[in-house]
Amino acid sequence: MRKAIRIQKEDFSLEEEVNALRQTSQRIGGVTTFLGCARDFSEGRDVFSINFEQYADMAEKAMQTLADEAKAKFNVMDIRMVHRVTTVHAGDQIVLIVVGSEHRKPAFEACEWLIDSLKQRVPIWKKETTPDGDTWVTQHP
Amino acid sequence: MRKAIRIQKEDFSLEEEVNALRQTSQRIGGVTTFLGCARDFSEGRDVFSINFEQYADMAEKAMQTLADEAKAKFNVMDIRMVHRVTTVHAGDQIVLIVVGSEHRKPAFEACEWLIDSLKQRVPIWKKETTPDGDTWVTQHP
Amino acid sequence: MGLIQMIKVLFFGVVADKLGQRSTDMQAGQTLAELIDKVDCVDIHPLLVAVNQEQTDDMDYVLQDGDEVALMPPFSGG
Amino acid sequence: MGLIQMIKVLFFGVVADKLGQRSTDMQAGQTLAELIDKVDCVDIHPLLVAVNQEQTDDMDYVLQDGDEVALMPPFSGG
Repeated sequence: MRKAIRIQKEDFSLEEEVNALRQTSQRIGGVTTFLGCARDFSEGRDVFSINFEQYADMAEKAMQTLADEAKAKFNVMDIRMVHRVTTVHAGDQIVLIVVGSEHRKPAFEACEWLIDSLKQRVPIWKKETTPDGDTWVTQHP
Repeated sequence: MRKAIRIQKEDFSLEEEVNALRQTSQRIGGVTTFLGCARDFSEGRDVFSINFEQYADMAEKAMQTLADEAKAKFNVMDIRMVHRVTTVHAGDQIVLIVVGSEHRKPAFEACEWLIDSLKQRVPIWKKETTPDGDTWVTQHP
Repeated sequence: MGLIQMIKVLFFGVVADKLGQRSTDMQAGQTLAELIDKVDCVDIHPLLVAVNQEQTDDMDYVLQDGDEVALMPPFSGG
Repeated sequence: MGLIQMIKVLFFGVVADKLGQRSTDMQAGQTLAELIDKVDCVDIHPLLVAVNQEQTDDMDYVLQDGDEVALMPPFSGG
């Protein structure tokens, strides 16, 4: 089985990740997921492609830290996080977070906290290619 | 393509539903899902199986009303909801909610509101088979 | 005198189990409160009521010919 | 006199573009504040700093031999 927390170039499968998580326990009653995809426009501009850069030695470690913190902070059973670092186009998958817990409320809370925190604390940057050239994205909307 | 909002006996595929939703627009930047599964115990008792009953003429209509309300209430682009009405065992899938939106916050809000509201407003009941016999479930934890 | 106007009453879950039936026909012209009073399931709290597949709290509603009433225990789907 | 103690400094995103390089070696013994002052990227706000792959706000930290410092613009993953 693939690592639960990882950064990779290639695409991932939502169903594979959810199934891998569900196999950890039959006590999981609720699974929440967040899937982030590349949009075809951003801040009113067309976007042809998005290129990701990472601080490789730190990024996966920071994601693991977030997963550990979320398990301690919320009452959840298992977490999987996958982030792609490559060039993506409109409609491509970028990031996936999967949380399993006995009840649904902590699963929602942890999933939203994880994607919010990932954007704040994991050293990954996106550069968008637009009709006006390449620009680094500095906001996290 | 299958109906976006439906009740059925047979199992469903998370990936099929998410892909069906994503095909509606390349402006979808965030997809949240909630998957409810049968657990192997509940309120401290073992549960062998869960049998669902519905008020068929009303249940799917009530789910459609929730989806319409959620689209108006939250800024989301598309919603899919599938609920099984059959006999399920530990680990089986019961209900799936998929929400797609431009940004992630409304997708989380709508997804959580939909499962909370489904439990309050959709006429479906579960009866659990336990070592002590069959019992209707009256809480919605 | 015209035909007697009837309504259909449906029972679900523990209400159906308690009454030993899943549906019955009753006369129109009475209020929801009167109908519920006649059906021996008033010890189920809260008892949820739908008329023509829409939930309602209006116990003064006078049932019309052809209405479909559902008496239901709290939902537990999901 | 012993060997000069060195640290590695990494640059990312718009910081790397601005400096035209992705890494450099600098001397240990100075504080983070002193190091950042020497690197011409102080007009990037907020500038995020990591030492040995952990984010830090402690600008008085004295850099030790072998430390890896990263100067980074705000993250935009996800």
